[in-house]
Amino acid sequence: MSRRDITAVLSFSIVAIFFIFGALMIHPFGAPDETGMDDNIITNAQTETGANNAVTSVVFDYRGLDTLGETTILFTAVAAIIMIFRRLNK
Amino acid sequence: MFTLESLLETFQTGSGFWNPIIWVVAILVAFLIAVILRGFGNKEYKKNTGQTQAFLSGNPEYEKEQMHIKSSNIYWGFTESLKWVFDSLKKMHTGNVSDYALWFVIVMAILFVVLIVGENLVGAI
Amino acid sequence: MILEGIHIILPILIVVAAAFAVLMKDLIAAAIAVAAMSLLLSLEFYILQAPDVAIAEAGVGACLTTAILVIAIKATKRMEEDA
Amino acid sequence: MNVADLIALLLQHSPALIVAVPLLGAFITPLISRLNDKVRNVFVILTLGLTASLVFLLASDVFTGNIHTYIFGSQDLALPVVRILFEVDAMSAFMAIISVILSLVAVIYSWSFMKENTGLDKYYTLILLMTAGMLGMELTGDLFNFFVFLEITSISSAALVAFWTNKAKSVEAGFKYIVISTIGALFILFSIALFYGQYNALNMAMIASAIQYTFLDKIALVLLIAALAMKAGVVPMHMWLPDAYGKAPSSVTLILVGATQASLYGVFRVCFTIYGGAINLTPISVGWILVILGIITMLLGVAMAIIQTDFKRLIAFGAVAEIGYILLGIGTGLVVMLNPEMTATGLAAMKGGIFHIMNDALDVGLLFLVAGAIYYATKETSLNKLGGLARNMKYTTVFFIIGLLAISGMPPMNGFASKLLIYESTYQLNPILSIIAILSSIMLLAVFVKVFHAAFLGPALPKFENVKEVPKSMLIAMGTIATIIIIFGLFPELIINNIVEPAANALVNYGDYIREVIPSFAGGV
Amino acid sequence: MIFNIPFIAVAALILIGLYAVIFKRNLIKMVIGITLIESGVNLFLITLGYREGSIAPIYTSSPGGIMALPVPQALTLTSIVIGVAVLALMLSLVIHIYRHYGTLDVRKIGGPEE
Amino acid sequence: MSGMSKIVKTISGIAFPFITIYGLYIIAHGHLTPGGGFQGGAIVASGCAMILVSYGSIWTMNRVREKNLSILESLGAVCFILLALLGLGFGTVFFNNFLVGTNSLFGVVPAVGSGLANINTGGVIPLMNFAVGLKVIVGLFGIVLVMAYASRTKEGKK
Repeated sequence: MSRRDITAVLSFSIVAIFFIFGALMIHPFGAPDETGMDDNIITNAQTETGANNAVTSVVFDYRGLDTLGETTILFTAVAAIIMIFRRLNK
Repeated sequence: MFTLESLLETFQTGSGFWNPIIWVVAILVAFLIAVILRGFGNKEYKKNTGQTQAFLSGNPEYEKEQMHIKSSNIYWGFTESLKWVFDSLKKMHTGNVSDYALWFVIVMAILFVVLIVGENLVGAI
Repeated sequence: MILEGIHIILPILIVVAAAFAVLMKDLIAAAIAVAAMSLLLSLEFYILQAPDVAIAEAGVGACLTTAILVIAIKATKRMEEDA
Repeated sequence: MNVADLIALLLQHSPALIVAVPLLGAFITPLISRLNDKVRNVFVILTLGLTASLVFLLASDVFTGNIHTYIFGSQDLALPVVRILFEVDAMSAFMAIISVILSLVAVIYSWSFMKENTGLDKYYTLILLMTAGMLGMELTGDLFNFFVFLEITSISSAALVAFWTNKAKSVEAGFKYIVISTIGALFILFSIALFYGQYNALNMAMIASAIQYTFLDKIALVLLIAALAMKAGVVPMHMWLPDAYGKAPSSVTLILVGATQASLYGVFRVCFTIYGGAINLTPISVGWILVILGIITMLLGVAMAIIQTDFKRLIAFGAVAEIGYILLGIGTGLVVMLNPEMTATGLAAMKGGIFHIMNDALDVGLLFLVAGAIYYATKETSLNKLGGLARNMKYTTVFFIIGLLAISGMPPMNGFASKLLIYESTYQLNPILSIIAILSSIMLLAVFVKVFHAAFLGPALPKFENVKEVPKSMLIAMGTIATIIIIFGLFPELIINNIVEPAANALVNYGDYIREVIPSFAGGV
Repeated sequence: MIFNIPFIAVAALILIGLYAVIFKRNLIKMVIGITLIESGVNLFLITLGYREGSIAPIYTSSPGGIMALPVPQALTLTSIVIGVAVLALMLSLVIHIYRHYGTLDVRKIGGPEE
Repeated sequence: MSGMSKIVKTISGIAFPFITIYGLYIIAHGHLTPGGGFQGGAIVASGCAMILVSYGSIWTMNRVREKNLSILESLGAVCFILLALLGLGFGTVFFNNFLVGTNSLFGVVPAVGSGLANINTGGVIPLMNFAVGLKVIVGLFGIVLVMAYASRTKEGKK
């Protein structure tokens, strides 16, 4: 093993220990501690947005700017790929 | 908010001050002195005579390319004497993406140890 | 009880599929393993009461990601070189 | 409706419009570029000009001490905050000004610089998208939204780094950049999820008011600092930066400087605002981590710059060193923030650090533009092959001298004012810090004097006999930045009092930022 | 009850992905590793939003009862599309790198600069 | 990539309309049932990708052209952002759901807690679904098409 591998394994295992420890420290599966924001959305989604699907009302109404960002990312990716595969000489 | 006086105000740094206008005036004065000094010698300078030629102890002039000091020759002594530092630094920059990601993981590990383990140790003491 | 069993088994299967995706020497096989992992992930999302995400993950993760990966592998090299 | 009403309306909606205008422009650019090249260029410049004027309008209001909130989709702020909201304080406005100036200059510069290339409609589209991404990162008050804009910025900038696809090194640099920034962004998303799992909130102010500094919060802090510092090019995670800066077209590099600084802004926002209340719970200060990272960054950046032979790569290492100064200044502010005896020192350090963000963007940007101009004129970037260019490129030489003096902190340029503040305040924290800072500043001067000698001085080389001065649009772009540098250098008091001090206060008084959303919040200095 | 196995699976997915990025030499394997990290984060978000015995947050034809949290699902939708966009861009760059260097080995491309 | 055998072409030709209609259904009912612009768009894009694989990228490129895709995509994005800006114009702020409660197009508000599937609800959400759907179909298909077309020949080291 080279020096790089030893360093890599060492730091990787430290990070791994903390991640696994974090997974055990988080709230028990299926019982989130705080749900205030989401309960608010579930209660009000139908009257405020008129949509029966609460997820869609979050995607397009409560967090509409994220969706705009997401479509922008797709647009960016398409523009980037067309640009990367463009013909180079006029 | 914006007045003519505010332009000329002196900038207090807490333990001193800094006024660029005064500095510029001082620089201008120094420049003026330099111009005057230059004026003394300038009378004897004649164009298109032997004065403008490069004089290398009588040897013929080198090619332009050879006369130009390359950038890697500047500070040669400095870099040569600290070669071990620069060599190890160069070795760090492998140009390999995996290594870049590895540095990220190493920093993460160090910060984990310092911020979480170290903090508990300090707290225990 | 059955649901709890599924909650235990599916994550383990996902991790196994992910490990296969990393360990396979044949890149096409790795791409298929990624697709399998995405499919299992979408099943897990469905079990976790997220049908919206399940549909998206099945469409994007299992179909389009694999297509893009296969296109890229065909344009480059199929086998991973040995160290 | 008279003009005053219209301006008030524009001011009210400006946070949304600042992001929406460049986005809309980016979506329309592919349609417009079918008409004519010139029309497209004018359209892009106009779009960015409109954005810039909106930013200045918003900033002029924010710098008087107000904090603007803009809630998307609803007028009233209901608690708990379910909607995305933009929260603009003086620090955000300060960063937005930098980003928009850099983008505008870059677009003017690319008019001539990129003329010979194909695929320019996509190039301009991506530049607009990148600008929108940076502005969104700086204005937003919502963590997930921050991540989305971060991704927009990194995808578009990675594609732009790889713009010259016929060069192997460019493509490689683009790939490195996208891999590194994606890993960073994914860990940022992971820590956002950690916050969400504990506090059921995505809004920065809500998280900041609820934070308790649990074990998971510490993990999130480590992930956020490491990932954002990597995106900002902090040593030892800076290695993508010289590759990307060195291989991208110069106009793109200019905006990349803005993008890295937006990530740096993320570090400060996390340390000061989100963990602001939790800072006094830690025995080991996060501020010291920033200070140490800053010192390492400074030294390594300068040391690597000395041995570089490629023009743009050298400047990139100089840029790394400059980031160290910013971290040193603001880290010092964070260290002494809670110590009542040293508050004045802390504020001076913060002022220096924040002013240096602006100076770094301008100085490094100007040097990159000069490097691009030399590449345009000679098709050469290796310093060993350049020489004697001052004879043919007079204006460029003058701009280079201005940039050289500014980046190495020579009076009376702007770099001196901010570095002076940093030296003085760090001296009171620990004299060794300021000695190292001064030393690396001297070395930076040495590095750039070497560049000046190698590229501009020396005998007239026969191969550069036919080199001409670069076209007007590039000169205008460089001249704009040089003018700003000189103005900032001559009147530092004006800038610091009106722009920098509000920004420093906005970071220090994090309680105001939180109280704007949650009025019942009691903490804060 | 089930020892937070889904959360441990999240940590395992992220670590496997990180392992692929750091130790694998093939560029496409690195890209696959990044996809795995992203899947792990997505799974984490959805797992955070799950409540024991809940139903999907959709009123149409729902019998009523407690609902799963909708916000993480919306975030995951965004994250999935971001993931595919990034993946496509990375693979296009990989194709170009292969055209220039004729190899996918991360040690053979690039190398130290000057 | 050249095309596949005739059997594959025929089968995919038959399956394509069904996939498309299913995807469009998912888009249109996004505010009522699981699904929406992204999910439906991803499904239609997968159907298009299937056609691309079975008929070959050259055949597809001759009929579609990336320029047209680019324009369609811009249109989808512009529609989405204009819908958001209309919220600023008609209503009050950016991204305001200005159609809800007007009882006109998609403006009906369902009773609280009711599971009735009335398609005429949701305000601007269905319109945004369509804009995003168009965007996602064209975007994802465009990515696959451009990548497949550009890498159709295996080029080695230059």
